Amino acid sequence: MGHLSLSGNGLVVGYPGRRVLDGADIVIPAGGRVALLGANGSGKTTLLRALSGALPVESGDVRVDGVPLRRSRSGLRAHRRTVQLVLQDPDDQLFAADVARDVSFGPMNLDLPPDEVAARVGEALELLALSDLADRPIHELSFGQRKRVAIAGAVAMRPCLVLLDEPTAGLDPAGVQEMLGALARLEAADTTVVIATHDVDLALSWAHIGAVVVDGAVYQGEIADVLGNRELIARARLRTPTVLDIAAELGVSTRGITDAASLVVRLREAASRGAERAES
Amino acid sequence: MGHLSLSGNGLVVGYPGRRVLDGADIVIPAGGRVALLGANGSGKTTLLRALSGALPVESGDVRVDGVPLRRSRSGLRAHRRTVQLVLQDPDDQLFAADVARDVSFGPMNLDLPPDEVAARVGEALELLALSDLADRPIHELSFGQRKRVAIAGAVAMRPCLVLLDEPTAGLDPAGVQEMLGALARLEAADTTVVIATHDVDLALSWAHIGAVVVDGAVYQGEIADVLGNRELIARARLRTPTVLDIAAELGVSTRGITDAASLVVRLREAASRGAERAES
Amino acid sequence: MSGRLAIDEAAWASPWRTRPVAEKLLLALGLVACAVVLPPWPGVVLAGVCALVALLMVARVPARLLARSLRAPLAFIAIGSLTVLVTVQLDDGLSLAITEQSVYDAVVLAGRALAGTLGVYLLAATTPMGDLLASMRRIGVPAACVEVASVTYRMVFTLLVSTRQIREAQAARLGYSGYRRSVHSAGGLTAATLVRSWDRARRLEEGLAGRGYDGTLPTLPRSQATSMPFVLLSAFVIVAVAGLGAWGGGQWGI
Amino acid sequence: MHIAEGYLPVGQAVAWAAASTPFVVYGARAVVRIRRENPEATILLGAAGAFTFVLSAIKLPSFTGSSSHPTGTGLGAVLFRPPVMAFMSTIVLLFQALLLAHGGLSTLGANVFSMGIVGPWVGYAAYRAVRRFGLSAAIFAAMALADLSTYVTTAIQLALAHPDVTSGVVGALGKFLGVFAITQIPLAIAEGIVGVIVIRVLREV
Repeated sequence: MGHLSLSGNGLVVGYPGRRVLDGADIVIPAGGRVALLGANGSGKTTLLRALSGALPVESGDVRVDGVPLRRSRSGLRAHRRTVQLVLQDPDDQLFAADVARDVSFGPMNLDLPPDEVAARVGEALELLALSDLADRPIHELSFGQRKRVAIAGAVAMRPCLVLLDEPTAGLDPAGVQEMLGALARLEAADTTVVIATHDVDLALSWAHIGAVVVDGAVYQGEIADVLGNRELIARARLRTPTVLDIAAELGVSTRGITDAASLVVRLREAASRGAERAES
Repeated sequence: MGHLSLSGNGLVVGYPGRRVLDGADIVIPAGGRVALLGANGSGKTTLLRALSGALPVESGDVRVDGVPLRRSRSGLRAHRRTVQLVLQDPDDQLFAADVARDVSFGPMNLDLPPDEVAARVGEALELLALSDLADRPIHELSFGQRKRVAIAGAVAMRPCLVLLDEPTAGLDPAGVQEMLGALARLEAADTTVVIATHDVDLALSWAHIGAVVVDGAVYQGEIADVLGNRELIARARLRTPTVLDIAAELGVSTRGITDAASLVVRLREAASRGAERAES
Repeated sequence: MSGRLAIDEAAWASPWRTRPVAEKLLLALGLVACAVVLPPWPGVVLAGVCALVALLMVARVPARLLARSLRAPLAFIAIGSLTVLVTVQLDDGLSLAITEQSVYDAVVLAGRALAGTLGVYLLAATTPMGDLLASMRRIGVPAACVEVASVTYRMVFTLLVSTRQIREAQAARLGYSGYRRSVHSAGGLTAATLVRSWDRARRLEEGLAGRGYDGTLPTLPRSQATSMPFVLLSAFVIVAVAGLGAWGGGQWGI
Repeated sequence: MHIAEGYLPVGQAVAWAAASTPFVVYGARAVVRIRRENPEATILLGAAGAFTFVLSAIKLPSFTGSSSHPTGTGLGAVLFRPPVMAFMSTIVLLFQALLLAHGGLSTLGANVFSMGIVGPWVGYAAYRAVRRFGLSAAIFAAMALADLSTYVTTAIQLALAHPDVTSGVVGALGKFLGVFAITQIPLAIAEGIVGVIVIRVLREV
């Protein structure tokens, strides 16, 4: 592993009759937490697939550390060792009977010796808090566990970047916490994490950088700026995060607010300033 | 249609090796907005399936307006005309090539004359804002549209109650708004709506009554009381809704707070009281 | 990822979508029959041109879509015609040759196949499968068979999404690098697809129970008014192509 | 590989359709009977059809670098018996002709004969003959031979339709076997291996 930067430059991707991406630029800095935001059908998944090399682009290029992806056999092979994509529905990615076997699929394809494969599987399961479930059949797992198995399968390739499509969709609050814990461990293990989501509250609290997909283009910036841009958010069919909404309504600065706790701190400061002003 | 009450009394349901419901009681008053809350795997879906008659219970009974459901063929048939369940994944309920054909399936099974079937299909599509899509193939629809088609299929049976399993899961903010609009129209058409969800913020803003499934039992009460009960919420592996959390942290009363707007009103009141106090 | 098929999409979007199936069958199958039966010049060419004009100018199927979805059948037509083009001489050891007759045969074959394929395409790109299956029920195909086909149609699209995604996930983990691994991955993919199809069937069965599923899948039949001008014009086109083709074949037969 | 529209002379197209019809009607009757005895079968049979169709989205690698997809008729014949497969294959071939422009309508009878009748029956016979040597061997034989026999039948159909100018049907058969069936041998073996892997995975779940 080890962080690397990934960028898409002027990406054009179309299906017959429709251009999904029409000159999309995105930069994922090494180690940066990027949230890719957009409504369903906006092209988030298409962008992730283009960045992962799964989808050929009509024009534009994808670069890892500034080096353009070549779509030759060996070029794609190298890219896939660096960038791994995990789609939303785990059931459309898992195909083996049990957890360890599914996770070992990638390392086996790297022609590693058996003990190296086992080591990687163990490491990936550890990072995703799945070690206890290694021998369990996949169909017995919960939805949240299956999502983490799909990620473990990608992580076992030891990529520098993992792109996750809606990693928290369909998870209950405890499942979301477990997923966020796993993402934190991935980062600690020097893997750059990108998530695509339409959960604006989650994006605000987790990400440093936001990239909104609208009309085939990408608008990228600091997450608070992006999610605070009401015109952009409306065009993207998203909504303003609840805590930013409350702060704006109450007339306090939204800067630095990422979640309920930071909003509470800001409101307390405002209240104490108000009280001081009233006293003086 | 026309509102009717539905209740489950002492429901016990088990799969081999596990009791999912172990004496669950729930009352859905006619016309009441009930949110069934619980983590994934808590038994929400099992409870909905028992209430809809899809799942036989080991003991306990299900009553519509106080009359117990009989599990005979005719008893079940009558129950299904009253209570309709819509599952989380629309692809589990859609089988026909296009929207209108699929929605007509239920009324056709009621042996209604063709023009009555057509009328019901038209009405159900109207309520779910799908009239424009009547002749579209189901596989070209978005996930949110397919979810509404599945609900339309149930609504065309003209049930008194519809039970919806995670109606907003996987939808983007605009999709959630469309779904809530559809639910409001259903209520206006005298259909009692029950939703199962683990989205506590949504439950707080939409429901009047909350019913939390924990360890096979159901704890029911006013939605604000249920979601404000930290001990219960922790046991159910849920979380406190963001707005209640903020209110509690800031020391204002949580009573009557259902969403960001009502929290803002409460905080403004508190601020002006604070200012008055400081001035006096 | 999409579970869409280009011709299917064109059929649902077609301006002829609401025409009765029988009308479209008459025109399309009539042209197919002309392409198969008539002497090659000018009959087959006429049939092909009529199908092409009807497709692009009247039924307004996008030309790009037509070109793209004809790629696969064109490959088969090319290989087959090349095989006919090259003749094998056995008398004097084994040798390959191209003769005047084999060139003629190959060109005629390619022409018939192309014209016929365009005729089938005229039906396929204007008639959604749902309507076609409903009309089969009307001509007396048993309900059980039509309903099985109808479930097949719906499920093709849900399964296609799964299959394409699993394949992509395997490819991302280098499951298709090298022959041995590719066969192994294809096996895993086939098994996973089979399990998905069973699982989907079981869940659909449960999901439909609430609306009274008892093994049959009735839906509201739709009536579509027959358009006499369309029928007459179609009949005229086919008679004209057939007549001209038969007469012209006798006159200038080559 | 299905025979494209317009490829067969009228007489032969009709003859193949006539040869296939009794099998398909018998299969359709079997479907009606199965549903009468077991009402839930509608959806399961529909799913089986969808599975067979979707196999065309699964690419099998070949040594030559080109690729093909499994026909799946051997597996289908083992799971559902050949009579039902005759009917299911007809649906799938109709769908492939209309949704993928793969195959044709006048050639439907000929394609059903090779893919829906010869393939399943050969595959099923191979399965029964090899069954006592173990399930994997039986599935391998069923899938590989169903695949291969389908393509040999297609080559025969094409040779009958387009005899070689100088060497007649025999020469044409040589050509079409060369082009279609010989390249198919490694693919038939691959399909057999796929069948073995499928059975292994299914035993595990």
